Amino acid sequence: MQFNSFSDFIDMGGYGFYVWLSFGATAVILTLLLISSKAGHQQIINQIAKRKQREDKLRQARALRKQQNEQQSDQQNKALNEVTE
Amino acid sequence: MNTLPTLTSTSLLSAVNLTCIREERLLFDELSIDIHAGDIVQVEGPNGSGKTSLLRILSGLSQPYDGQVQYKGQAIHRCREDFHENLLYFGHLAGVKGELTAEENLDFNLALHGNNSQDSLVYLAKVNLSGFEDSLASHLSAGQHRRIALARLYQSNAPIWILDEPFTAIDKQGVASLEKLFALHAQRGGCVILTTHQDLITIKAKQIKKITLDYSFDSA
Amino acid sequence: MTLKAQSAQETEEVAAMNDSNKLVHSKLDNSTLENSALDTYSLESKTQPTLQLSYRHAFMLVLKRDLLIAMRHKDDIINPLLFFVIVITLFPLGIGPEAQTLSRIAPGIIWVAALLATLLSLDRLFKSDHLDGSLEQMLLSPHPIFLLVLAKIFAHWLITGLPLILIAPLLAVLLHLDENSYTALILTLLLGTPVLSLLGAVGVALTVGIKKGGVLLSLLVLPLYIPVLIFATSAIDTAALGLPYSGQLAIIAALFFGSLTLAPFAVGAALKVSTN
Amino acid sequence: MWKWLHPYANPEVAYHFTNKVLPWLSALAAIFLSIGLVWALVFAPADYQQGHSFRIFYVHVPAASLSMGIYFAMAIAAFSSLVWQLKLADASAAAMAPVGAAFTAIALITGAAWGKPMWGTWWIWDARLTSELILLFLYLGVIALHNAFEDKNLAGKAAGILTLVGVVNIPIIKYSVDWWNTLHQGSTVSKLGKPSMSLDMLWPFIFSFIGFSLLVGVIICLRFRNEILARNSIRPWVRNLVQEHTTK
Repeated sequence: MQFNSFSDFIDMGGYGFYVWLSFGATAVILTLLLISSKAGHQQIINQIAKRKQREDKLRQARALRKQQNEQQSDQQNKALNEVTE
Repeated sequence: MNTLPTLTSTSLLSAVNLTCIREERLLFDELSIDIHAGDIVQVEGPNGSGKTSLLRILSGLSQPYDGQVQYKGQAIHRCREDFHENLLYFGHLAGVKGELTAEENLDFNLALHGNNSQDSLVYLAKVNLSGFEDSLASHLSAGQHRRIALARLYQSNAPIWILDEPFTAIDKQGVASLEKLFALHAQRGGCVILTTHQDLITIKAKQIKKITLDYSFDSA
Repeated sequence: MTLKAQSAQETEEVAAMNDSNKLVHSKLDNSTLENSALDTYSLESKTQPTLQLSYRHAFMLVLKRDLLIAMRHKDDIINPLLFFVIVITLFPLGIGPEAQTLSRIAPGIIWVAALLATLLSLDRLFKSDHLDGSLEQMLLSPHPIFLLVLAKIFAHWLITGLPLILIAPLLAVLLHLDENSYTALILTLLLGTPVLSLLGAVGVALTVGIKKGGVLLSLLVLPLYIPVLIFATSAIDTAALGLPYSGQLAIIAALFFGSLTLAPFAVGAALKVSTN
Repeated sequence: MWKWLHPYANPEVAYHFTNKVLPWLSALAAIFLSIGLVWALVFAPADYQQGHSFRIFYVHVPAASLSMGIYFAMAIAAFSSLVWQLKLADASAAAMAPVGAAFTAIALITGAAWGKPMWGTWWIWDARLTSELILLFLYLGVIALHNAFEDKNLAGKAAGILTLVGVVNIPIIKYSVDWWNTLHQGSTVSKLGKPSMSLDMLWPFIFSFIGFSLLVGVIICLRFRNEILARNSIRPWVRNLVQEHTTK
């Protein structure tokens, strides 16, 4: 133990400001980096989920359109058949 | 070399299990194509389906996410110079410099690809640019730019032609003569891979191989 | 023997085809198509033995083209030069006209201005070629990419680096550069500006596909310029003291040869990525 | 070696492997860092010349050497990504750049904070600080280039080339800056000399150094995981994973 009291520890023999600035800045930068990296995981998962939803919607729309087209052509065929008959 | 009979049996250009991802979209997955001498291949698909991407990958301009393009059974990045000597690629951009005249542009393009550039005036005439030889390309229209670039086709000795929308901004007569050229090229033992929005008129449908790209969201 | 047989076959075929084409094409066609077929053969058989020669040919081809384009587009030569001159005249206005101060900082000013002027002109190295598609065509040519890249960089240096060197002594007069330093200034610029073009080319090649690549380019390239700046200014300073500065020159020369051998390959790889 | 490495070259395997390793790595990092830093702050003796300000050394030096080390690791990853087309190496290089930049920034800040009591000024064009500043520029360039491309794979390749160009240049820059510094050095500047470290200073240093290195490992693993997901977003296994996470 190099310090007699807590205030001694904070003071760091007159260098307190510089020492705590260094350690504080390091802690802040690393914590921010750690948090953002950790949060990035959920962010990316959300992004992919969103894209998946969008794609699902598009696929549905496309399937629907296909169906409608088929129905239309069916009807047209029927009409044609009726006419020729 | 174009008409080597052995070439017709093996494939000239082949794609092996190509996967292409653009802007985190899967354009095509595990696509395999074999293109032989004498083939005219038309790549079809709606806008954004990856036609251009496929052609760029086949020409070696883009790298696929996965898979390989082979020239005569060899990966193209292993035989780059040999492959490029036998390739003519024509993309969306004509590759014509505005600061140079039509003739200078064609001469440079021909010389760059190791072709003889002596008769460039004749080829310019063929794409209806006679009279414009000495005008700066910046004074010419977009269609004329494309025609300057296309003039290269008439002098190319490369068997593989990869053409992305060659008919854009080309008039009817030009399209017809280009189609003739493609047929001739295929007959001589070359192959043509192209995308186009309009159907080929003079070439019979039987002769054309079609590759249809349809972007599907299924990711397997 | 087989070659002969093939060529005979080919000409026959071509002739046959020409018959069918006659309706569309003019008379010229027959002869030219035949020509092209013959050319095909002569070219194929030539490729191997003339490979060495064609390297030089390709280099000269691209060099000539780029110089021709620059000659028709003189702003590209003049604007960076004007920039160089104006930046240098700003310094005395900002610092004060004392000859002593100016001569003390002259080497630094000239070199920093040269760095910035080069940076400004770098954009034209690949940008327009990329935009109109001629870059793709160059990458698809059968010639090695590093060779074409080297030709383009050399052209760029001739267009932008060389004029800087020619005008630098004049500006040195304005800044009261020490009389002993003039040769050092010219020599460092002569060896240093090619390094700037070579390293800069890597940066441009990386950013050419990006829409707002200009600012990014300076962020990428300027840190790489630091060694050149340090050794060049120190050589000029040393010369002002009347001391030998061959050591610094040797280092700049080493930087030059190092970047000359490595940069074209990096540029080639970067261009492939950018046109992807 | 390739046979052994091969299964880890599969993104899915690599993802799950990092997930498994992470808790252990984090625990180790926490243990080493807390021991090292408490020792450095409380128990390590003060330097007889610099007093308690010497405690900054326990952060500054690990940060400075790690900032260099991460760049070299990034260059190795970039090299293997460009030469052997290893997509995972590409992802790991992308994961490393911000971490390296953060440590460079820490080295600069702590260097300045140490310099103020020692030299009487926040910034001095000391050779080591200057090279550290240039290293920060190099990192920022790599990150900016990475962000400028929309396609992650292209971004990785471009940033990889820049990293390699940078790694060739770093020794040259460092040498030139050292040389420049000795040339222009005034007499008042006292370099932060290498103090003869006694054992009771060395041990806390070793602990905090290992602690910081492990922390770097943890952050890189976290980011590496994200990069893998982002690069494989269309793969079924990622889709299933996303399904699991969102339905929870």
